[in-house]
Amino acid sequence: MKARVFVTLKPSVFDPQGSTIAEALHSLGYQNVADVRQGKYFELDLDVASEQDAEQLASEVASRVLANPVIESFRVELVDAGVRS
Amino acid sequence: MKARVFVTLKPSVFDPQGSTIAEALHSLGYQNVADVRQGKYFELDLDVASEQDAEQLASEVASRVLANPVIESFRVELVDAGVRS
Amino acid sequence: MTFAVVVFPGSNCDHDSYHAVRHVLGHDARFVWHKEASLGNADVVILPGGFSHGDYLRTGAIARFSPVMKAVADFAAAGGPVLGICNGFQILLEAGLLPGAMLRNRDVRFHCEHVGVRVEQTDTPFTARCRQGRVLNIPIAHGEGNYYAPPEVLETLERERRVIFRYATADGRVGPEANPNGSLNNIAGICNEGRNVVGLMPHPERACEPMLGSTDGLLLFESVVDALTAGALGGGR
Amino acid sequence: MSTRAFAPEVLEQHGLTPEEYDRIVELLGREPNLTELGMFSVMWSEHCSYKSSRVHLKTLPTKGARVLQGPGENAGAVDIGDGLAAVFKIESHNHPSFIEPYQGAATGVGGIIRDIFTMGARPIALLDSLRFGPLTDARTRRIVKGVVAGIGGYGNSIGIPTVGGEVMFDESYRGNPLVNVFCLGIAKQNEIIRGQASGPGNPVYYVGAKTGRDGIHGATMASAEFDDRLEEKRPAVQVGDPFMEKLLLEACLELMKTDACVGMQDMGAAGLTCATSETGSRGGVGIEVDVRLVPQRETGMTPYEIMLSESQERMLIIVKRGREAEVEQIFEKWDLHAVKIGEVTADGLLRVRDGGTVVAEIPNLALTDEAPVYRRPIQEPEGMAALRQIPRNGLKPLPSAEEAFLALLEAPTIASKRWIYRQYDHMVRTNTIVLTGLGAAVVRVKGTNRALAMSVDGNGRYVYLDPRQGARLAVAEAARNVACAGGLPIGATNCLNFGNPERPEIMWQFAEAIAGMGEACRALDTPITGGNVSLYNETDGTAILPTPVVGIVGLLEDASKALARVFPAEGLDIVLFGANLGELGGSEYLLTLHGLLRGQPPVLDLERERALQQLLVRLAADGLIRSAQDCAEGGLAVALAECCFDTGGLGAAVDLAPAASDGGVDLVAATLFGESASRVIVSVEPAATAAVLEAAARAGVPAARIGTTGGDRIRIAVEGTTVVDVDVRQAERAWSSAIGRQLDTPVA
Ligand SMILES: Nc1ncnc2c1ncn2[C@@H]1O[C@H](COP(=O)(O)OP(=O)(O)O)[C@@H](O)[C@H]1O
Ligand SMILES: [Mg+2]
Repeated sequence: MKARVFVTLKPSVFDPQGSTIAEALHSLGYQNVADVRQGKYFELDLDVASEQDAEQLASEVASRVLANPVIESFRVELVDAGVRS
Repeated sequence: MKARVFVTLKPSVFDPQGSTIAEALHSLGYQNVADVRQGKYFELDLDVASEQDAEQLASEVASRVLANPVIESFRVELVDAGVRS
Repeated sequence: MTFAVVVFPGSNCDHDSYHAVRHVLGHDARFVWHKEASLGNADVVILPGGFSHGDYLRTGAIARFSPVMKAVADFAAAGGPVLGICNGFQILLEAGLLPGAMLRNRDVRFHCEHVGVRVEQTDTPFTARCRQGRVLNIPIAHGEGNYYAPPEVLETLERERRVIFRYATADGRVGPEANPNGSLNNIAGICNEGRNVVGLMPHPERACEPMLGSTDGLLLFESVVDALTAGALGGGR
Repeated sequence: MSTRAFAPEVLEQHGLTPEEYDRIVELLGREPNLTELGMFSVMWSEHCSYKSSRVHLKTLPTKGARVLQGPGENAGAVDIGDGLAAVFKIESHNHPSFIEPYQGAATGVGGIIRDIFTMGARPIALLDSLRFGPLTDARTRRIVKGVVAGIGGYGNSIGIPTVGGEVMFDESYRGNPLVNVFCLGIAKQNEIIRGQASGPGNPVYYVGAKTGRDGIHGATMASAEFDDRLEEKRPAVQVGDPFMEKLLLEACLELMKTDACVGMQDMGAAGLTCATSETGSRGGVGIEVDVRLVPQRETGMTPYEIMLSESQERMLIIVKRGREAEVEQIFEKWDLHAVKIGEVTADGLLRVRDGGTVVAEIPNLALTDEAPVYRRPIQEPEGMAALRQIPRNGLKPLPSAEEAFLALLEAPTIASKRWIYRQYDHMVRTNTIVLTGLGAAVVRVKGTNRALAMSVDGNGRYVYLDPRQGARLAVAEAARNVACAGGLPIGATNCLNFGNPERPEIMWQFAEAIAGMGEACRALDTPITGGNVSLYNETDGTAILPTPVVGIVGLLEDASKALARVFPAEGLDIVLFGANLGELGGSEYLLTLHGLLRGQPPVLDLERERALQQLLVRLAADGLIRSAQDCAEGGLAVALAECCFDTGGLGAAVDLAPAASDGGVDLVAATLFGESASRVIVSVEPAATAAVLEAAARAGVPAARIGTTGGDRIRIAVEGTTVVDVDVRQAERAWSSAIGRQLDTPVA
């Protein structure tokens, strides 16, 4: 089973990368890209039987390893689930 | 309008970050995370009128700037569209 | 001889290249700000190391859009010698002046240390003074020097003898034990089809004085002076 | 005062006592409003006001012939000749590094770099002093990896080499790691800029990153502007932006080449409040700013938030009136926008406007010089005398000397730190002439013949067992490291990491340590030019080992005379300077092999120490010795091994006289692993040995030829009996891979 994890800086945390990219885009003439925030994106291959297990495992891994809850938040999406719904 | 851009390494390209994380997870006892691939995730704030414009702008920015076609591929998702569908 | 050292916001080895050229090699060096459209009367162009635009997004990804890069491309197209060091190499890759791309080091850590760099080809302006197969002792300092190119590109590079430097042991063996970052085929540096644009991850400008532990890097700068003096290259102006 | 405008909880959330509040009212002649209360709370915090430490810090020697700038400015400065100054300081970022190791460490680096270029100096070197819990702990490993990556991430990117540092591991740092970073820059003496405002009417500029709600602490209270989503709104950890700081650094240094700038200060702790009030009070003037003009990253920020924000990478610059356009142009070139937010006034007040309304008005001095000063109670902890005894019968059966030797080489505190410094660009700027690896870092000063040697040291174990002695030893070791490179120690800075000062036992440690540090700095002629105090380093009521970290800067008149640390060739004589007293108190040996932190730290005769250091500097300058390495943790045996490592397998054979005393443990162990101070192993061409021994005798430094270099084994004998005989490469493998191996071992 596959899961996707999105890790983003909390909205209040400054994202220097995103704002540098936004500025670069402005100087390239993309004025209408008002803002950019950069995050991380993980695709996990999980050896588990059920969607529930997948969800739980992905969330645990995300909160323990992939994200630092002090500055980041994360979201988990099951790939098959997404397709099915 | 908001767009999300996912940038991932092409499947044929070795992902040092993903495999380091996978190893770390194994040593923490998460044997059932078979594989990890790490990518980038961008949230763009777009000053455009239509979904079509948003889609086009995001794709252009992604292919010209956000992704390097030698090693990466990307996918664009409109946030509102996603909600509406 | 005049060397142009291009300065991008975030370049940080610009002064080191300048110092090596001007104070060690004894030639003229000038800084060229990335917003400039012209390289002036430069005979050689150096894209120095550093973290242009913080290396945010990808190494070299934003710098390639700088106005000066059009001038660098023209200079290269006219046959002028261009040397990209570390971040400069990464910018050349992003700009398409050299093929391939950089990935994070295999162990995802930054490496700063002296390594062995074997000279594979001597028919470029930057290696003319070297003996083929000689192993130079030069430092690396990068987190993303893991060279990648798709198989067909890699094959072309090898066939056209465009791999100029490879990581090697002190006695010249090329293998995984000498590879600090996971680069394909132990590639440390390559050149373009015209052989006048050379990019490498190691820092020759850090190995130009005995006090710094090695003078092997000076060979690259001396080479280009030889090449230009011999008139072997087309004018890049 | 019976009724106060704020509830007790509000004061408590601001870290102010009722008495402190009453003093504020007295200084203002009225009750403060909330914004003013916030400004007082940050400026009167321990971190900004040094209220618990000040009375003790005052006793430190801060003057000397070479001192150009002592404590009180953004950094200290010493004269290094040729009209140049070395500007340096050390700072801690302990707590943030525990919460978010990468960003906490990274922003710590950013902060100390700003302190240096604020003075008009170009930063050329960083060193880091780190303390972590045991590597067997999973969380510690994450912290180690994150902190090291963060220091590298910031320093490498901005292009300032991290040329050295030190790290020790101890249980007490498990819940409270220490991340101290030292930075040194070079300035022309006549171009040093101070953090002072002057000239009423001069404009005050804000440059750098926009202001967000980061790092605003304290107040969760009784006011409509704070709601329950506070945590979310106000992250406690900031994200560093080395790229922005690189631009700021270059732009500020370019600005200082003009004479348009009157004063400059970075916005670090206490942000805009600190930068405005300190520049104002140092210059004896007032400052007026309008928070509406401050560039903001978020919407709806209150004056309170803007004045207290600790967003990174921001500078406050006071400019000469009439030179505005020139200044703005320099910043534009670097894609930075300098914004005028106010001006200097004559009235000594810090006046904060929000457009047309005055939202705060406080005498600058009330925020700075008039901050409270406490002489906190001091009490020696119980049981110190017992702690200083090594129990004679509690010791485990002794492993062989050779086993102990190999075990020590793998102890993380002793093992090679290559896993760490390889992640730091330690060569950028091409000044690093003694590569990181052992002992002090040496950086040449381009444009002169000179070089600077630098070292940071501070063994918390010694300080724990005897704070006064431990601090003296920290100064001596840092200075000795510098002297071993051939540098004459000329100046010092310190970072004082201690527990909760409200506990009399901690305050005792602090006071004793300062006293010891002062003695040593006076004796070694290394005045303290600045530093940092970090208190409240505790978790769950247990304090860290008291850890004063000392940074010493040394001067080499001739860079080409910098001494190697390792043996450069075979067939050299090995000479030991100093007396081997066999002191095992507080040693790595006792801790690693017996699990004991006990005993009396080594004795230290400061006169002798100074004689030794001067001898080393002289011998280096005269080219009479080929290498020098001091004996520290692990004693003589470990120091000898270090002289053989990184040489490609060059060995050595020595025969030692037994140590003078066995510390009640074991004579061979005491001889090999005792940590007596003031000892250095040097290598000498045999033809020069007589001259070296004679010079030592004249200097009053005990010296003896103990062996020769050569072969591929480390052989140590005590009175003719071989006790260690190991292959150099085998020992080196164990030593060099230990930290990486321990970090990667799976955790059960
Ligand atoms: N945290 C660190 N950062 C950078 N370099 C370090 C660090 N810790 C140790 N080093 C380097 O490793 C070498 C050995 O350090 P240390 O064991 O303290 O030896 P010494 O007592 O000889 O200074 C020194 O060159 C030192 O600068
Ligand atoms: Mg030491």
